[in-house]
Amino acid sequence: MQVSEYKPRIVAFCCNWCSYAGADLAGNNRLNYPAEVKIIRVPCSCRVNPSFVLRAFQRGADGVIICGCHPGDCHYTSGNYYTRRRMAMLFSMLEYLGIEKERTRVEWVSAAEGAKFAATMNDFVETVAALGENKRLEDLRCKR
Amino acid sequence: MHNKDNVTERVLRISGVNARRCMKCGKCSASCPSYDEMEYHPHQFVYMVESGDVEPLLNSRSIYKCLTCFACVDRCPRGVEPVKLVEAIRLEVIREQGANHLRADDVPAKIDEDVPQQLLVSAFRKYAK
Amino acid sequence: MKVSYFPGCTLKTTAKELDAYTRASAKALGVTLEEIENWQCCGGVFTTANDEIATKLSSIRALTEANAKEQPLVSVCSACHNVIKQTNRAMQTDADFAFRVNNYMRMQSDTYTEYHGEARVMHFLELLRDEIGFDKVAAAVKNSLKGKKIAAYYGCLLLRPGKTMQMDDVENPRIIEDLIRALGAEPVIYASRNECCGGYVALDSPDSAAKQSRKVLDGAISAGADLIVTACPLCRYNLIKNGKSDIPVVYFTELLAEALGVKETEDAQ
Amino acid sequence: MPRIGVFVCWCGSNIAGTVDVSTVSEAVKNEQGVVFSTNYQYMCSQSGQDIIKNAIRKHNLTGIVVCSCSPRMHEATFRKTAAAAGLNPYMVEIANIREQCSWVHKDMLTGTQKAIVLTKAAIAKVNLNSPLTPGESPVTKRALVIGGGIAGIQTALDIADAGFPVDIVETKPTIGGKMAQLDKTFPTLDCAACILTPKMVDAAQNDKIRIYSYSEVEEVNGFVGNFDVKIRRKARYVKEELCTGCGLCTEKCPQKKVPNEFNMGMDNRRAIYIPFAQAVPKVATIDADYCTMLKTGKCGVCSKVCTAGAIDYKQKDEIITERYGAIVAATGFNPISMDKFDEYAYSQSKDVITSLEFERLTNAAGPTAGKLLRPSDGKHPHTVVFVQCVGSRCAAAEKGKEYCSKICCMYTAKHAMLIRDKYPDVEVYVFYIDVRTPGKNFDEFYRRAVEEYGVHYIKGMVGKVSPEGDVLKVQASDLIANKQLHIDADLVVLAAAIEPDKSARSLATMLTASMDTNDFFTEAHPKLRPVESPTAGVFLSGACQGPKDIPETVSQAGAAASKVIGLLAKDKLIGNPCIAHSDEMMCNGCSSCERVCPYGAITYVNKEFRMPDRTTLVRRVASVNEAVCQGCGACTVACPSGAMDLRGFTAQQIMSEVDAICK
Repeated sequence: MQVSEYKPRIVAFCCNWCSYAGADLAGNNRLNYPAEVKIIRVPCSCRVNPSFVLRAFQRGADGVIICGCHPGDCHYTSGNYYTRRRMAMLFSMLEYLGIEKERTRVEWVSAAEGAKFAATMNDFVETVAALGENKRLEDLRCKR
Repeated sequence: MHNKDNVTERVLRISGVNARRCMKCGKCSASCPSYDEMEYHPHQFVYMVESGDVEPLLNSRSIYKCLTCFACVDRCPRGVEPVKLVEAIRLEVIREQGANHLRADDVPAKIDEDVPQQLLVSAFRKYAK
Repeated sequence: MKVSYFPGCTLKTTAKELDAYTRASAKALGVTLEEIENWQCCGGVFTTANDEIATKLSSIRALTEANAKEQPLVSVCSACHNVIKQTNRAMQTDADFAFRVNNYMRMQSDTYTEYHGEARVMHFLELLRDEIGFDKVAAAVKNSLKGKKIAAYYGCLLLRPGKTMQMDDVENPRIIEDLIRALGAEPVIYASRNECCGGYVALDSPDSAAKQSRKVLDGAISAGADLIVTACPLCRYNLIKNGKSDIPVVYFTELLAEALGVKETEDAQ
Repeated sequence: MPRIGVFVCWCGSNIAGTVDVSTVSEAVKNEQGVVFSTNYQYMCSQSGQDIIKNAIRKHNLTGIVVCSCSPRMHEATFRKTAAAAGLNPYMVEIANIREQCSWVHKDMLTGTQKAIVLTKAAIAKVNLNSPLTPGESPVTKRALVIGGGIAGIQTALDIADAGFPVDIVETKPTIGGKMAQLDKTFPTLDCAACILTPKMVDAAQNDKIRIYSYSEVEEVNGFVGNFDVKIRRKARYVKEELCTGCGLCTEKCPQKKVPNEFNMGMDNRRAIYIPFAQAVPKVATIDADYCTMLKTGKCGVCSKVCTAGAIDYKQKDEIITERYGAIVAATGFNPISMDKFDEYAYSQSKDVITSLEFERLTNAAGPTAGKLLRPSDGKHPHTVVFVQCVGSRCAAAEKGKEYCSKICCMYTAKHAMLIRDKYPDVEVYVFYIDVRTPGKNFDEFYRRAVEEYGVHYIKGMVGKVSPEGDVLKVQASDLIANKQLHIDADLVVLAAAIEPDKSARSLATMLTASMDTNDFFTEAHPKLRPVESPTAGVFLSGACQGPKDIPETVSQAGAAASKVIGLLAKDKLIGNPCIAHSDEMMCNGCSSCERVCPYGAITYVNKEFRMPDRTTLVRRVASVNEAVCQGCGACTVACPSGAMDLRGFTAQQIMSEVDAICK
């Protein structure tokens, strides 16, 4: 019971062309997912600087997910490939620092995949909730 | 029951062949000089291994007909290397079932005085453990 | 130049002349063949199964010895060359295989140094073409073979698998033809020159091997050849056995020795 | 100090049903910068927009947050509203509290809390917004089409038809490309020349079209709307404006042994030549590699016979520079070399030919005047074997191509049908892996070859072709019958895979257009922008983008033309202001950004900086071409010094959103 009480803080970066539209579609279809997921719109997943992810953890996020167009479908041709490589490196570094790899994720969600967006978020929130709070990187000086 | 999956798996592993790459064009069989000697042809080896149906191959004389000439390897457009499957299946029979296809006792009757060493060592390597 | 030399079992028995003519020709062309010490039989055929270690160790021993001497490893028998070259390639490309081989070899000898296919493996034909040069060979010819129409027979082992052997275009080779030209004779091109002679199947199903050999023989004969040359004792055996006396089949080194004028010398005996 | 207004929309009950809108507008009142906050039933309605406009004016707002539906829905609307009230439209941020809040949560408390957080994030961001103005650049109203095959011709005709001038650059002495070499076309069997040559003439006669034949693009600078292109007009040693195309020189030239590339080398031409009768421009060209006069200075026959005085042995290459608003790549394809497939004996027998050679062999204007004769001995063949997929669908990159060449199934059916139609005595075999005929009337066409013309289609590949005497022994698989077949053929035709023209790679480098691993040009989006390159102002037409047949090429050519027309119709280009920008003081000139930019929008310039001690220092710094940058942001992350940032989505802005969400 205690696990379900706890509400993790999730930051979701969504690219404007595919995943943000996919999230909109989830809304259009009234597909529920937890309110803990807050979306930040970026033009392309490759705009997500690893420092944004670090910042989120520093400020107390419990999980960070980056959503982009499927490989080959990037609006900017190759942005999601950069994302994939950059985040693979970042995530392994984070794991080394003690941030469980389940707290970070890159997913490809197209503008047509409202259902996938909702399912992904449900799954991600559940996974992160099971891990409990992220205390490893949280900077208590930033806490209000 | 004979564990078919294990055999298939072993054949795939020791051959190092990815049978799924096959696009069923038949160029291996079109290139095979021993085609007419075989009951199962090179493309069938690939297909049967891919679908896990190795049993008939283990019991077929076709595995002793392959000349290991590598024509199927060089001409396959997908890099499947059927000869390696034939070899792996033959080894499966020789190793696992101990069924040597060639016995030393039978050799003298088969040879003449000109037979090069090479023929004997090759044949033993191919047909016996 | 000095090279390591792997003769192979057949060259010490039924194919003594292949060995002798090779040595005589090499000497005439200024190449010293240093025979690998205590070489062991290559096994005749390369086993493609990647879990076979023991059958490939004789090649490894020869390769590491040549490598230690910083010499290319030269053989003249197609089968030996094929087995050694394929083994060397496996050492270069299959890390798992190389790991296991190196472990095994280390157990055998304290002085063994890790090997990953560094040695250069050459067929005697490649030595003639790439190191000596066919132009130099041509210049050294004493008895030109002018007027002879000769069919080169490659068989399968010299050329295939092409990715590994890298001797020549697998489907349209020319290295032996170029040698034939260098010796003053006329090469005869026919389609079955890179088809298998029937190989080791000759023991198990002589009939099917005979069919293969016949195809080669008929191809060469109908193309107008007076003579077939080959590099492989098994090819020669199969062709002679199934060719009756339709056409002579000789080793290319015999031809070479003849043209260089060393065939009757002491070196070739 | 920012003065921010917050406008929370009810969207009827769409938002207000799950989000307590007044709580939201109340809760953010004390956020940094907020001076005004309200809610209303329909913010996007006229009266809702009036509320926003009035508040902007009344409260001197410097930024607004509209809490409403998705920005993909109404961001443009509210930006216009802001602009109407005198606020820079990029000072508007949207908090998406409908699609991403009220519609996905059921519970009022949850919805309201989340809406508050989303609003706070938007407020945090808008605090850091700065007014943005889209850049403008002029458009040169002239297009360049590179490649004069059917793709290039059609593109040029369509652009010219819309009234814009267009130049075609073709490396060969004539336009026409591969289609000019074809005999009949599938699936209708109309003659290629009959439908192509009128188009070539149209192009030549159109006063909007200039044809630079025997010319190559040498250098491309600039960007969308303003490309400066250097074109090398190769010396053809014939004055184009004087030559009448009478052809007398090509008959009198004593050098008769030049392989005729138009006939795939199956016959010879002279050293001075006109590629074919309908060539455009119909002008002779001297082949410098073969011309005795050019090589030794002794001959001059062509000059003597030319009554127009058009021969000029002293002609030199000429470089011209032109400015274009748009560039279309239409560089086409070639069959791959058959060197690596000698199991089919292409290099061993003259009677093993490629399909393109076969086209010439059946063409009435070809080396045999259209009669089906074996190249080796000129005899009539009785058995013809076609081999499909030679080099196509081949995983070994050093030999062939992994892709399907797409056109071979259909042209082989055509060839087989043409033979059986003219020579019913000839047996025709087609060896195939799969017959791929998706296309209008395509499968019907293939079935006709089988059912009406009696072509033997055999599933299986050919393993080896052995030339023996004057027959070609074909050893092949019949996979359905599970047999190995041995056929004595008189002629073997190989359906060679096709590959992009070799010139495409250097052209792509000049254009900073991207290519795939096979050297086909990459489209901006594989589904939605198939005729645009990711590089703005560069468009793709025909087989340079991927294997294509004629109908597809023509429709793509038209599509590329319409995109070009759309661009040239503009007087100026208005850019997206949300693009990358480099802080020159921070840039260390490392080139990381340049390497990741998919558009080639970043260049490096040497710039002089005034130092605090009044000395000057020249440093290499990144410079973003605002007309080319599309604003993806890849460079911002690649930049190690933090100099590169993305306007509208700055690192500061995004981090402020992160902070607001994590509070």
